[in-house]
Amino acid sequence: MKKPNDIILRAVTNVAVVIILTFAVYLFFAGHHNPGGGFIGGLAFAAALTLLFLTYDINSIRANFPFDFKVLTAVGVLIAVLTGVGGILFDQPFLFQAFDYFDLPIFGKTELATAVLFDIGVALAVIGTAMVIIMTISEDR
Amino acid sequence: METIMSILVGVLFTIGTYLILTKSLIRIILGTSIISHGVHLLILTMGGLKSGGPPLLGIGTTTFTDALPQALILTAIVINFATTALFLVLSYRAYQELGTDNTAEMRGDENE
Amino acid sequence: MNNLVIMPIIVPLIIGLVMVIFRQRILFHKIFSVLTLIATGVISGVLMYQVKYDGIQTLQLGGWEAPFGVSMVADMFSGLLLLTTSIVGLFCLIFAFGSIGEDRERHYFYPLFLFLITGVNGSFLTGDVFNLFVCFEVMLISSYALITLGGEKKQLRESIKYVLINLLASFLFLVAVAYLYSVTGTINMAHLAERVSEVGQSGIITAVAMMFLFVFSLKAALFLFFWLPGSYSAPPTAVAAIFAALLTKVGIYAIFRFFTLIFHHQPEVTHLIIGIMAAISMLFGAIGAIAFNDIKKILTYNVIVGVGFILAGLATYTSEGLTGSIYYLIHDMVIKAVIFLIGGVIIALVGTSKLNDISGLIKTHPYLGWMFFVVALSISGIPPLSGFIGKVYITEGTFEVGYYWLGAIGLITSLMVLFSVMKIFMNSFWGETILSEDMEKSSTKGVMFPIVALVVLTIGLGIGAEGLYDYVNIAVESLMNPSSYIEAVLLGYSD
Amino acid sequence: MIESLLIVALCFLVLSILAAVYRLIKGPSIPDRVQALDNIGVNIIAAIAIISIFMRTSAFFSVMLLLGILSFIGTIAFARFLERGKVIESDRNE
Amino acid sequence: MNLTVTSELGAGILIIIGTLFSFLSAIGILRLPDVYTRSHAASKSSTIGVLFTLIGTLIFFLIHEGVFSIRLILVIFFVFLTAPVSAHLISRSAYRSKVPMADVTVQDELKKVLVGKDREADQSE
Amino acid sequence: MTILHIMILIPFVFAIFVPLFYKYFNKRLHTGWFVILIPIIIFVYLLQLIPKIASGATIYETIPWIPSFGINLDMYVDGLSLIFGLLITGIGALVILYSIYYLSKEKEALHNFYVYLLLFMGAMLGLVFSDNILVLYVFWELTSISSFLLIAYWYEREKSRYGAQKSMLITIFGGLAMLSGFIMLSMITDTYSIREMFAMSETIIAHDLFLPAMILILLGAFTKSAQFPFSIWLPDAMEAPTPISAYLHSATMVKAGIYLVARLTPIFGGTAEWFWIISTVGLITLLYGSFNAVKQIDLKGLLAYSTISQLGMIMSLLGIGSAALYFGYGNEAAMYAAAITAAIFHMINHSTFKGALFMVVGIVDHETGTRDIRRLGGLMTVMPITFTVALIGSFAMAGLPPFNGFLSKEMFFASVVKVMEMDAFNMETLGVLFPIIAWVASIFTFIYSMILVFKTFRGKYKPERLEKKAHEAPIGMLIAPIILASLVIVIFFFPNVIADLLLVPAVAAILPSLMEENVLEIHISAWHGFSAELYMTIGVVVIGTIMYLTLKKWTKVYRLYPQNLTINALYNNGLESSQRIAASITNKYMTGYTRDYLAYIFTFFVLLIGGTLIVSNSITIDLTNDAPVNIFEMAIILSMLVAAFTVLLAKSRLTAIISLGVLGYLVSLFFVIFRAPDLALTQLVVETVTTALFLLCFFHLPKFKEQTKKQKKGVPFKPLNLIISIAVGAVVTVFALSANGTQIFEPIASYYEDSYELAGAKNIVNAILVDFRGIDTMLEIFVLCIAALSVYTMIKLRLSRREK
Repeated sequence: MKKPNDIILRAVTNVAVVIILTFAVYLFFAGHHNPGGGFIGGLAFAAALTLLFLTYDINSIRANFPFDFKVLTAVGVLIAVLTGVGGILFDQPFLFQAFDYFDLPIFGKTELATAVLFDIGVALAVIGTAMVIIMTISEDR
Repeated sequence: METIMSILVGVLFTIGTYLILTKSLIRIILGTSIISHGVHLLILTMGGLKSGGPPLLGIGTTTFTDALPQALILTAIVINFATTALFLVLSYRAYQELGTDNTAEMRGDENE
Repeated sequence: MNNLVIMPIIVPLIIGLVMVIFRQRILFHKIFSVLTLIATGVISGVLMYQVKYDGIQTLQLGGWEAPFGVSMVADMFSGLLLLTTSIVGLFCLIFAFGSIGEDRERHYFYPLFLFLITGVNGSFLTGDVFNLFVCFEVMLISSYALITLGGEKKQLRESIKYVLINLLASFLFLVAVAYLYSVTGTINMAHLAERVSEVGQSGIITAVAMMFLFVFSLKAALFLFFWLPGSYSAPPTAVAAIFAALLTKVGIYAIFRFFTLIFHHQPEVTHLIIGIMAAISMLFGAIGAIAFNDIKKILTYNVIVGVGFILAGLATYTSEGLTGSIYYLIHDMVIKAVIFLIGGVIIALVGTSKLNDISGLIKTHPYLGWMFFVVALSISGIPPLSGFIGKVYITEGTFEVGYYWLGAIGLITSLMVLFSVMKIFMNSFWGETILSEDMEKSSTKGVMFPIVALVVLTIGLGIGAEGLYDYVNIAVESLMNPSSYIEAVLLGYSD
Repeated sequence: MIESLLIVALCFLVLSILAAVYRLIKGPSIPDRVQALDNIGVNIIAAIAIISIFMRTSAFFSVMLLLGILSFIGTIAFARFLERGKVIESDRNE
Repeated sequence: MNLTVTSELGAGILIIIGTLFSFLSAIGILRLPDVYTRSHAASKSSTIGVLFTLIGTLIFFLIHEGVFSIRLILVIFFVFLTAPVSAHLISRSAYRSKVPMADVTVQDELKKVLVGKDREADQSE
Repeated sequence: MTILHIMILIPFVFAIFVPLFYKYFNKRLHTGWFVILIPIIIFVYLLQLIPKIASGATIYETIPWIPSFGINLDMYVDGLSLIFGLLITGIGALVILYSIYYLSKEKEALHNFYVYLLLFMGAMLGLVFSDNILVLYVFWELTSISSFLLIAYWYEREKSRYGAQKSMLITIFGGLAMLSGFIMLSMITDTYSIREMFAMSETIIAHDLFLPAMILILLGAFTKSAQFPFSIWLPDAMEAPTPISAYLHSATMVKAGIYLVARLTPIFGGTAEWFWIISTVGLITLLYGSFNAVKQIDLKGLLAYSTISQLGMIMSLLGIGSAALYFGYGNEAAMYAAAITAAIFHMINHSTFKGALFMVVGIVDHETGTRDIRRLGGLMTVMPITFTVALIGSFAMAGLPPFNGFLSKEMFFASVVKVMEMDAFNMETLGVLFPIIAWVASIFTFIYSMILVFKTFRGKYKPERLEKKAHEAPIGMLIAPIILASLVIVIFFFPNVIADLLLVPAVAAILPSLMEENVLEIHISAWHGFSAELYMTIGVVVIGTIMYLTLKKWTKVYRLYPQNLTINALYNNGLESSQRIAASITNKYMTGYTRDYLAYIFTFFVLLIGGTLIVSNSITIDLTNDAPVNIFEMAIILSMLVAAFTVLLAKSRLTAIISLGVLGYLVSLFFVIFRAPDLALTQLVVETVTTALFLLCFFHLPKFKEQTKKQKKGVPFKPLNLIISIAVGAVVTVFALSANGTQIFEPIASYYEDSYELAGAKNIVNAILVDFRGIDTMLEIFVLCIAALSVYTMIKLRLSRREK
């Protein structure tokens, strides 16, 4: 059978993915003060990847993301947990989150919080999970 | 609003329950999804509706809706997503192995 | 603040995750899973020691004071359960070394096992209703993974029922949390307890209590046990054993926690309902246990009887009943694990679980046989094995509050239990030996150690019941006087 | 004054959504229903915009954008499924 | 009449127009005979509708609240970018899954191109 | 750890080493020779206690076991327990001696045998010496267990297993009943010590729980002592090796019930209930056992029923004797105390002659290969010594002089005659039954005793019907029965030695009040004039002889009784049908069909929660605090309902999924309306990903069509399901409304509104998620991680496919 060509779709996808990825990063960082956060950011990121999968196929995308998403998930959770463990090392309760305001050269007054680290873990775990599930199911035949 | 939402939740539960009680695995999963919507709306309703602005401090409002139920629902949604995904895969694996998606045919026999 | 309280949760979690990252190193998995369980065991031991001498240990996660943050609370009751979990888990794990097979090992068996322990430990430690839900989910989803691991027909078929019913239970849990939050405005257990005792247990609060009872009953297989017989007979032996030992216990723990800490103001209503449900589970479980000539079925129905019996002690809401329950709970965890392990070994040896096809194993496997015998006696509370003290005190509790019917059912069903397990013993170990050693489907090599250890434990728990007394007594006292728990968590906070 | 305008606008939107829901039930084909879903998504974007004005908050802009993205992805997924039966391919050159 | 009020009015009118378009497309969705024609209504006019609504919102927030939201622009852009593609894909999948055309259709030009090329079994049920 | 404790625990400790002895020495030396040391040592130890106990002293030693619960090894030696201790060890030693010759060291699994035996011995010693009722119960169950093991010693035999199971079920049932009785007792008295309970007898009798506690404890005693109708296990227990039958099932274990009744007489005695229950049950058992013994064709069966009957007799004597406590003191009491004396005395006698008889039967079985009375006969000439022993035993059992049975039988008759005259407990009307039953039963006893000895040893010798060529047993095997037989005679001639040394302290232990009065004087004599009891004995002999000679004519009477109405048949049918019924009950509700389980669960949900709401009267619907609703929201709700119904009614799965997607979008719209931007975002993404997953999985899943081809409707209509689901929905709604109407407390949420100061975050929801309740989020992503792993393994690991 003749495969339907996806020229239009691909063209749009290439643009859309960039927008989505940017938006995902935005959502991730906005989380602290605005709607968003690690979870949503991660899932939006995963949505972008899903869009790529939809438009192209898994193998060609995978060539660009050559790591095991299961490991990514585990690493994500591990980061989140270890952020918590950090509190213990400083004789604080588990999951103690520190934040403070710093004057950084370019960004001006910036808030740095360990919660961001925690959120990175969340995002990684979410991306990993979504990808593992989607890819495993798709590869099954 | 709360009253109407309660009724809506009740109807969602009714539909979900009915679907869960059918034989087809897909319908059962659909049923669980509908119930999960019901549950999330219920938690939100039970936390009180529209009693203030969105729980964001930066946007100028002074009263906020109860943020705790929202956080709880968020966690619940995610966990529900995980279990739904698992259940979906489980059902299709079961279908692959057992050759049926009819739970009435999954009773299990004595000779195993 | 005591960071040790969180350790039983995060140690297996972290180690399990590291194992996921280093997936192919099976030996590393084995060594570290054992070390982890030993570590959680030691930690729980230390916690128990601290509770004994310094009172209830709490940890406000992130430093947020209760009731706003999530509290982790280790009292003696949780401590005992934690320790037992570690021990039982350890031996089931060692059993798995010799029986689970490389395929499953390569597919994250050990991490998933540790994750299950994480969830169980979390449920025992948390002092927050919603966090309890999350911990339940951790435990449940690991159990889903473990029950399906291998993808055999029966596993998939039974896990559909298991997953579906637990999914439903989770939804209803959330519904219950929603109602609870609406009525009381808090989800911290200690704060709840304080608020509920402040206004008394009015009608709507009782209804919320019933809602939680319903949810936990689904998990604990208290009366709502329909999912249990199938799903516990599906997975490999080591998994079935840890399920039988731990999963229902978490539900039981939750019922205990809620109905001693929060909803204890109307025991003549709420606890009576628990008692009725316990009686029905004991009866139906025992009926199921004597009905079949199939090892797996007999054993799984026995799990239900155990659940009913433990909760019969709670139903009395007397310190005797609770003492008995805690003793019996610990006993039940050990004994269910070991009886499932031995049952699994028998099935593996002969390749069938039908009693009519098994006979005379004692000739070839005397040690296994006698251990099964001891366990069979222990499971029905024959003295001086571990079930005895529990049985006596639960019965005494039921008599004390006048629930003679409940005590009677407990004793009668224990006879039925004895009958059912002795049926296994007499049919499979006694009789003509029909299977020579080289005809066997597998061997007992490498799986005997955990069984021996657990059998020794059940004997030790019976004869050395005194050793536990101090701890059980502290646990009972803090269950009967929730104010110590409330004070330890809230530190005087009041609204 | 703008409130009354907005309410009228919302009514229009509701009618559109209802119409799409009607199409959702009625079908008759699956693409019709996917179309309806897509349409509902777009209408909800509009509705959220109006609600944002009601509440005088910009908190929901992200929701709108995300809805736009996701409704697109959803539609593509459906279309793929309808065309191929398989949403994601491991290797399209097979 | 100051700027705020004018802008409010302007935004309101834009929004009304937008929703009207949406409403029109809804009528189209209801009334048109087959999926292909309905797709036309659903994508085009409702895209216009949402465009107007969003611009109205943008203006309102720009003037009234002093917020210029990149996200709103992005929404507009994104909807414009994707709506046609969606419509295209839906129509194509409809055609490929042999959804019948309305009786009034005069001519099926694609038929010649694709005729004789058997397709995979109809997945659409 | 005192010597007493060591003596009690030594069998257990030694049992551990028996397998070692067996392993290393059995080839050279029969393991029994090691084991026999234990009972001898203990016997000697107990013997040297006799003078001390006879002088009225008691020994009390304790070591803690579970002191916090008051469960300690409180060991107490008085007259009663001493007799039992001597019996256990004395007979035990003889039985082991006998077994050394009876059980071949080559063929038998002797290590098992002796381990069980030692276990039993220790348990029995513990039972009789324990003062703590819970410890007593512990040992009580241990005797049941060891008896179970010993009965099934030849576990390959179906009948052994059957007998073992039966005895276990019945005795453990009794044990559990007893346990609950004990628990009640301890609740009344707040102690576990039997001696302390003596002092509280009046409190106990006045308590509400007195009757249930007593009956439950008696159930234990009756099952153990094989009293009617629990006696059915004893005949089947004869599948055990004969030494065991001699030891457990006639001499010691079955007397545990007797011991218990005697032991508790000071607590319960003197009440009408105690008197009536025990004496009636005893008499019925006496009659039932003796009557059934006559028709037995298996020698051991005959002995089993004879044991039942004798136990009944002892029991009834204890019952009658308990009246002594009613009178408290004085001569009247002393009169009934004689019954107690008779009971203890007969118990000793019974152990001697029945032990001897069992061993004789064992010898016959061993030497001829059969125990079937119809095949035996004429062994007198072949086995003269055995015959002599059998004769002595049987005559003692029949109550003939000059054997000890005569003495105790006379005392028994005397007691039942005396009790007629008692003016308490309504004896004036029913009392006359006592001697009649006793007398009739004694006739049967006489008959079966004759059957035992004469059918086996007289008559025609039929070697062709025997399995082996019969000859006299080896001397080693004969030693034990000869010792017992000589005891039978010795006791007849010197009964008062026993009376002074053992009986007086024992009766004193049972009737402490009499001891203080000093009216207790026991003098046993073979001749006490022409009294009623002597006439009764003469009557028994005369009528018994006549009936024995005309045995064949009247044994047909037995066949009139339908076989399937015997208690045994009831037990068998009961066991079988209980399994069948259990299976049918369980299969009825455990259908394996998920829908059924869910239906039960939902129904229970509705009943429990709905019921609680209604009963506790907590349905309140309060609309005053409701947030306003506008038309737009109503329309969205309408759309949601429509979408939900579309999911329900969809004929194709895609329609359902699309509708579900719509539903999800609308839910997130609600999240927007309810000011929850984070939720709306999450809901949207999750909804889309879920939809994508559905689509992905649909590739592998069947369509709706395939199963609903026949019916036009999408989803099958089931009224019951509909009712259940509507009820569930209704309960959820009503509960929600009520919960919303009764918000008792302020939510704790206002605290989080300071999130910027506290956690540096302006998004409160996010602050809660990552900071205030960070653990939830941590575990939540952990759940995701596990789900991912699980999905991966579920798809990748397929063991069933690999096997193919």
